[in-house]
Amino acid sequence: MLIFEQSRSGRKATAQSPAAAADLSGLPEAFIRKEKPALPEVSELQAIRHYTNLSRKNFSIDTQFYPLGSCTMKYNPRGALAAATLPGILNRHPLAPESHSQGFLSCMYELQEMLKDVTGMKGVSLTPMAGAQGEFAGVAMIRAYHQARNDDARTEILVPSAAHGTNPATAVMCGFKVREVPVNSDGDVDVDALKTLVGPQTAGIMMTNPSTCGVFERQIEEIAQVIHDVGGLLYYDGANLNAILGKVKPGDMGFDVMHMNLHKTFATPHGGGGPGAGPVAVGERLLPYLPTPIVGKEGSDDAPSYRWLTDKDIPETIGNLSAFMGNAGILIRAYVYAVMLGKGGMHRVGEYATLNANYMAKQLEKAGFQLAYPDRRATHEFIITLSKQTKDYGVNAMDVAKRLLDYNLHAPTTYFPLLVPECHLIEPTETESKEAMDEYIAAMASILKEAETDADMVRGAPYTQPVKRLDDVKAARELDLAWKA
Amino acid sequence: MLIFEQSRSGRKATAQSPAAAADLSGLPEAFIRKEKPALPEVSELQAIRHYTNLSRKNFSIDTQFYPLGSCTMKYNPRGALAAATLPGILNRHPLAPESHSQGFLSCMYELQEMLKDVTGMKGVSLTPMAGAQGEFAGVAMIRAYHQARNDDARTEILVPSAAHGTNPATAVMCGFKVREVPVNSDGDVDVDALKTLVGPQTAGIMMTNPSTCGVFERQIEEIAQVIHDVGGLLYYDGANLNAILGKVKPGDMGFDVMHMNLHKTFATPHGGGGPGAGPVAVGERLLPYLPTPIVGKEGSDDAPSYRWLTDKDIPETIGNLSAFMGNAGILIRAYVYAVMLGKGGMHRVGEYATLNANYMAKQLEKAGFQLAYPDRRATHEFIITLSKQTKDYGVNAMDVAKRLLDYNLHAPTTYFPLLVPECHLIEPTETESKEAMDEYIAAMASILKEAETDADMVRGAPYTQPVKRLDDVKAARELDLAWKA
Amino acid sequence: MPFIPHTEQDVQEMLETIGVSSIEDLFDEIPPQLRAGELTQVPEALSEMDMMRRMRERAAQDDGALCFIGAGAYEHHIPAAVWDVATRGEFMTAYTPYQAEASQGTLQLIYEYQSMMATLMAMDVSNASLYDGASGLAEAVLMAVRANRKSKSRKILVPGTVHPSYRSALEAIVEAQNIEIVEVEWDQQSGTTLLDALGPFTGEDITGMVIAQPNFFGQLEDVNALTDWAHAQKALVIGLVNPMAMAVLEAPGNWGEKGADIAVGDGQPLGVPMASGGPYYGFMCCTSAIVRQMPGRLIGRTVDLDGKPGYALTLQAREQHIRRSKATSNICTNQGLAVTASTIYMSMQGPDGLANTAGACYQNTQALVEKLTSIEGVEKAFSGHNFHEVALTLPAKASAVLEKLAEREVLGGFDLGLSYSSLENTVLVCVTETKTDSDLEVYKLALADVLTELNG
Amino acid sequence: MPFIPHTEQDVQEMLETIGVSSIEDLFDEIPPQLRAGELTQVPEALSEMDMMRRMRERAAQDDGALCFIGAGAYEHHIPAAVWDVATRGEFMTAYTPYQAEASQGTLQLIYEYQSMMATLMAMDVSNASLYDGASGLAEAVLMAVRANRKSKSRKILVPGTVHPSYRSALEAIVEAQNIEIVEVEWDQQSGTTLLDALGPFTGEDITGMVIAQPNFFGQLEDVNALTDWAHAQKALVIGLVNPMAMAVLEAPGNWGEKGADIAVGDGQPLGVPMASGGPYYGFMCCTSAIVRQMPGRLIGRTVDLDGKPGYALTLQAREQHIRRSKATSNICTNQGLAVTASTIYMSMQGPDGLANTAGACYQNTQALVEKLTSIEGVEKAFSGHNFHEVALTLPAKASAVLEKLAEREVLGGFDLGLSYSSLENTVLVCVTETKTDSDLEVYKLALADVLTELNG
Repeated sequence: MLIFEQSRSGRKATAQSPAAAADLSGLPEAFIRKEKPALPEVSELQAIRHYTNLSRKNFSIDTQFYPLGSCTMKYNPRGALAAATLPGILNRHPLAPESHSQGFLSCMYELQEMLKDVTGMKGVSLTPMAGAQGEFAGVAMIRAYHQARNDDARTEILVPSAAHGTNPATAVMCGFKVREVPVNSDGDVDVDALKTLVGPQTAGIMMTNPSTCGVFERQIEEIAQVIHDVGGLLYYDGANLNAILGKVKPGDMGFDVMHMNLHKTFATPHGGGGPGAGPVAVGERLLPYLPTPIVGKEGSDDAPSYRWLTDKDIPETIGNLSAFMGNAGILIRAYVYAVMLGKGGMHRVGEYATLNANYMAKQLEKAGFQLAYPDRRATHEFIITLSKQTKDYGVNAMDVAKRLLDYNLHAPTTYFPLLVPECHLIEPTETESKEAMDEYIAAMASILKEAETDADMVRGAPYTQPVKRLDDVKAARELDLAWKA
Repeated sequence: MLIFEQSRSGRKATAQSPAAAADLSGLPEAFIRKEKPALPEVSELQAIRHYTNLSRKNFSIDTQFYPLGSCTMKYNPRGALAAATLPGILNRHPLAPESHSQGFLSCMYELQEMLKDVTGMKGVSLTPMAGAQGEFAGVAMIRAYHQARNDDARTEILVPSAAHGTNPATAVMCGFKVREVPVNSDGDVDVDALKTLVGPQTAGIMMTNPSTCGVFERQIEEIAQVIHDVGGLLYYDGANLNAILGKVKPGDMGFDVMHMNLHKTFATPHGGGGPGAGPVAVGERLLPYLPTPIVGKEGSDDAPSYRWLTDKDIPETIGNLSAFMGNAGILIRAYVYAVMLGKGGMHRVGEYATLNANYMAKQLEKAGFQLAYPDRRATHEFIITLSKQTKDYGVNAMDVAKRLLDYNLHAPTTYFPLLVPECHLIEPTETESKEAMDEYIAAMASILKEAETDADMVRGAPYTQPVKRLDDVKAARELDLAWKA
Repeated sequence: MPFIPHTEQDVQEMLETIGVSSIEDLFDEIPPQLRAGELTQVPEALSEMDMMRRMRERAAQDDGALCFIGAGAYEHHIPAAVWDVATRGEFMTAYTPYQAEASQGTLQLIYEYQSMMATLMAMDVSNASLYDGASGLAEAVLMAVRANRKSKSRKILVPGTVHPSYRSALEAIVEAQNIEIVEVEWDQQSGTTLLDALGPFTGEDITGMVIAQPNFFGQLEDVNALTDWAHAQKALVIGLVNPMAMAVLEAPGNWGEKGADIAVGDGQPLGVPMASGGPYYGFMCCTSAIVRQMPGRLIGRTVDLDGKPGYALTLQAREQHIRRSKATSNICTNQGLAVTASTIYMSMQGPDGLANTAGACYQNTQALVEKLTSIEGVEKAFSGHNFHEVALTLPAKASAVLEKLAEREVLGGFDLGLSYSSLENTVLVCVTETKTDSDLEVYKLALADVLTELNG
Repeated sequence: MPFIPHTEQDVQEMLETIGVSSIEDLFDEIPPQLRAGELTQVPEALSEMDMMRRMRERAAQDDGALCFIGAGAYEHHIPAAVWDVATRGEFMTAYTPYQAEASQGTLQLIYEYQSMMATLMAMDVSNASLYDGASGLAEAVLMAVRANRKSKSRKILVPGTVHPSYRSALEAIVEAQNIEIVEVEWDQQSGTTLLDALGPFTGEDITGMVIAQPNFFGQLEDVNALTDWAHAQKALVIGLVNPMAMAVLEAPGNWGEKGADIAVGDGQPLGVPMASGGPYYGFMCCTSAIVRQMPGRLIGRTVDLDGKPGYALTLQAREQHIRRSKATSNICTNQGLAVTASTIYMSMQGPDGLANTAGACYQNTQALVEKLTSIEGVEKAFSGHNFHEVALTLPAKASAVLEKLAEREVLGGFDLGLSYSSLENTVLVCVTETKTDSDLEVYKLALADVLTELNG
């Protein structure tokens, strides 16, 4: 039942707004709203009951194993929530004077420094509000770099075929043409093909490493050489940074610019699809173009003072991408996470994420599933392909994913990357226990049996959720996007 | 699965305790624990996931209509939680000096004053930690009163047969004998019988008004007269205060002492069975015996200062009933509730609680259910008896209660009061909407149909809960109260 | 090992299963020269207790002043219930509802959000939200360019009364798209956009026009006239509004003869804390006619195999994960949790509560204006009407006054001189329903005191 | 109408159904002379916003000092997750699990709590909790009297080293039960209970004896010897302990040859905030032999109709709602929510975490003792060993010193002179894991300063 269907005219959560209507007679009639918005009119209890019960219709990290590949669904420490909701942090106005911001600014400055360290980069701007905005900022900086050198012929961005959809979409938003680079059957980029694609038109390449194939791109140094040799720059999509956190720094691989998904690698909550944060980090060459604002430090280490750096300090900046400084509350959570992990914990993230993925890959292979890259080490995630099951039993990757829900397990990412047919991209993350993974492996083995003996049942899954499979075609054809009284 | 079954030796929620074991070598071996307690060893995520999922196996006010009679399951404002968890309140040590306690003490003083006003009493002590401890304090004061007058013959406490079980249990804890007073078929006390039971042995009477029969005791003034005439005192069990809040004051009915259940009338959360708070209020005669501590006010209204009153101020006090001042955090919530209700809201509680109960009673009667007291007004709660259904279909009060769970509605109180056979005691409270009640009424009508057509099905209910009906006999016979490795 | 559950035994068993002897072996495909050394800028781990103590100390440093700054972020009362429910693990730690059957909570909630936002803006449809108001404005401009196919100019008019940071974010985001952003001059007397200023553009091919209500100065624009003018040029109208104000001010869908085509703005006032600037969310509504050009997620109501109503992501074919380089935007999330809070907030306010809250903001602002203008030399900078922000001209440089006010724990507003060189003696002051009479008095006394100090 | 959902139309429809014309009519059975007039001490309603503002101001009044008071309530770090989960609506707003099928969450949690508490105390069983430690002690004494059927004396030995407020609450609660509470003298040198002091009682009919560990002075009692002595008198032993300390100190179940019969105490140190004194909870464990004499709720594991494990209230026949005047106690609730928090707390500490936390308390206390006793005239009041509280003798009246320390925002401890006339120069100081070296230094400097001021 929708909240609107519980609405009754005149009902109100009385304690939550001024009791009396204000005197608006000072305002001319022309400005005044004539018809009330049809917002629900419910009691406080009704609102709480409704939304509490809605929440119970979700799977989440806090309630289920959620190995959604490429999304890094790791534990979101509650301590980070507690810190981010301290009144002095939660209620700070974004334009509060620096005299009333030193506590906040010191956290942001330290976060910048830590992110520089783990990425091996020279400068960081925290402002992008999501990974995709970080990508935008990064490619916009590449554009600004070439423009500043009057290198106007660089109109192309290269993107491996396995890339996240945001990569080509971002390149287009930044005014570039996109050229796809093929990927070999072992998951690595086809370097020979790459060489034929580069030239004076090459502005840069956008890559993820480990790639979305769940393997580490072994020729990364050669690729960097190829791109740099023709005058292009390398963009690192930080979506998979969790795989190598503490083990390899993108700056050391030759990347010039990157973004991080703090809601992945730094464990800030995914929130049902945002908000996240997508800071950008750059090497020397792109420092002048970082988006604003950035936090600067002045004074001695004993008595530091912090201030905003703006376009007055960074005149060649690509500019500001939001009204203020971005998703500060998410950045605070990421800062807290980094502080609680510390140096040692940071080194272990990539190690245990990798251990978990390789363990699951091996066990699923033993259980009869086919790995997409059986000869490669898994990184923090890996891919199985259900082509055989699709062919043999008519049970495809989506059917198995839906059936997992009946086992109280969230499905992995399905049908991505596009180049692997009928695939599951599985990412357990380092915070999951062996038992949780064993339960998943057992469920997959059980579903495989079900597929053999009762394929129809599997195809009809799920059966235990608030709804059965939904009619997506109807949703798109008969668009119903808003409730009407 | 139990949390213990997820435990693995050496696993730890590392961020939550000092990393290193302390040096205890200064302590002699004899004091040191030899064998570790078998507490679970789990990760932070495992703990959160486990307990989050456990919570999802509960019905609660926040998720379901919960018309448990005599328990006043009304909305627990989240604002009260927010206030009670402000750091200055949550972290205050109970023995903090008064110089560091004025904020807290001012709230407690104002709560005392408000409770005096709504009860029509002369003094309040907030210290009892639950209704039953409030009862204990009240009867102990009655005892102290008679003792102080050397009136040693008063060994009996009268209790109507409809009373809560705590009433006789409390009287016994205070050293009294209990005599039951019969209740008429209209739910009122049999005053003629009462007259035959009183005498110089009568220490007092414990009553609820409205009674547990869900009706207002109309002869209360005559009863007060009878008891007072023989030198006894009247105890008011505040369990049903919600019915008359703002409409009738127990002090005006002739009661000398009472407790309140703040977790009922003042909307503090029930917490899965406590903590609550059970302040006591007294008339003039019992003022010297109030349990300590109490908050006193000094200085002018413009510049008040507050301090603890202890046995130095109240030398005849029955003493302290807890280590400190009782359930302060609950008292803060009750204070906040009273402040948000205000004078006007306080008057409306009893009105709308009564409106809701009478509406439900009438509708259930129309739906074919038999009211226990059809000729009486319902108060904030009312009773139906399912004797007919038990006889006709073999579907008893418990079966119907269990079946309600399948309709996603919490069952009412069953088999209480004891004097009405196969009864449901139903208390909707003022915070429930007409639609919530209509849903319940419809469910009851539907269950009635089911009883007629498929009694076995109803007797097997519930079917939709985490477990089916449990084997209580086995639970008691083969006691398993603690997990063993 | 914070947040890592592995025991030594777990690790051994897992390594055996994999068939390697150490975790290190799992990194054998990585060229050894790429392996990172020790981190130097990440200190040793703090326990949660030590971390909280540090954060409490830092938070306290910034806390305690009375805040009269608005300028795009607004201090409103947020019912305790809102975030209590929004931070339930099932909302907070879920991801994008790709598995619709296991995400009906989030999906239905967003459908309700879309419904609320559409009715609040008096528009047909809403998306599931964008990052924030400023980037949302940029997306609205890109959308207008896509949607207004008849216009070839890719020219967007943006009044100078639009939030300066929104304008610069807009420039930064659409920079590479070959779009011409044309600033429309504002009237110094009224602090609004006059039809006169649009004269030069009449009859031109204009793709779209942004109209802010209230505008950055808190002033009310003549939205009806501006909308009708823009429509007369066949431009699409993008209404940029404060959603709280829309409880009492006419909503974009009802502006002029035909109503705005797109409504956009920052949802922060609806239950989202100021939190140093984010996370907020950008809302975006539009007419049905152009919904397929809308960026961002959309949730639609549909039915399941049994015909039971359910909710799902829809029109995903517009999005980057399907369309890749041909997507309407590179955006691949919404601001789910902020929207969750806003939806609960709106449900607890209802139409009357929201109107009362907005009305209290208006009333309190007028009360402060009255108090402050009683001080010699303090005047309203503009004629006309305002909502809950007001530009006040001071007898001193705004920057100096604000600094001195801050020393007195009053954050007195935004220095308009930072964005408008003609306004260096002008502050933009905001008063919401959170301020009491005595707060206003505190401001007045502090300001009088500061002005005396500065001007002798 | 705060929290009342009724619209005017709802009310009319409901009144019509009932067949009356006004709500007032529903009160027609109440004698008119009893009807209350207007309330005079309840002010007009505040909105949540105004209420929160008031409460923030009042909370701030009491906030900010460094707290070294223990004396029965202890400041420990509570993981953020604990109350985040415990205050989920399903835990916080449920009631007593009377409908077991719809309360398996609370029931299983309490079963786990009972299991944790039993292992922590090294006892067979635990109940679901009582109100607090002090009233729990009274219930333990009543239980001992019921359980020790062979003893006719109803005499309970209670050392003077037991918390004074616990002793007075015990007196108040068992007052009418014809039980003789006999105070055992304590040794002024060691601050503990010596076997010597028990000499006079040897051979007498003693029903039970209370043994505190650590005792009120923070000193460690020779629990093994005391337990064995009591058992030799056929008395039941009630161990009164700080549960946090039991992570490192020997638990009651292992005291002496046979172990204590009952363990009781306050559960507050295990994840429950100090909150001005409550709600806390009293835990109670005992041997299997006497479980049927245990007061309070018990949750048992059983099976459902399908044989699936489930949890239910059990042995309810002991309780007041069944037994009425013959119940073991009048108690009819536990402290469910506090126990919920404690269970989550213990699960996140585990045996090692809890031991490390307890150990840090011990270590920090020793460090403070070292610091403070370096001040002229400050000395440990007692020989022997202590856990995380320590009695320090000062060269001035404790009350005066504490007052001056409080002016310096240091809450320096509990004035033992309030409860022990011989100790008016002695403070009881507590240090937990929450204190840093610099906190200890702050205390030391403040104390030195105060003593200089007081003693010239």
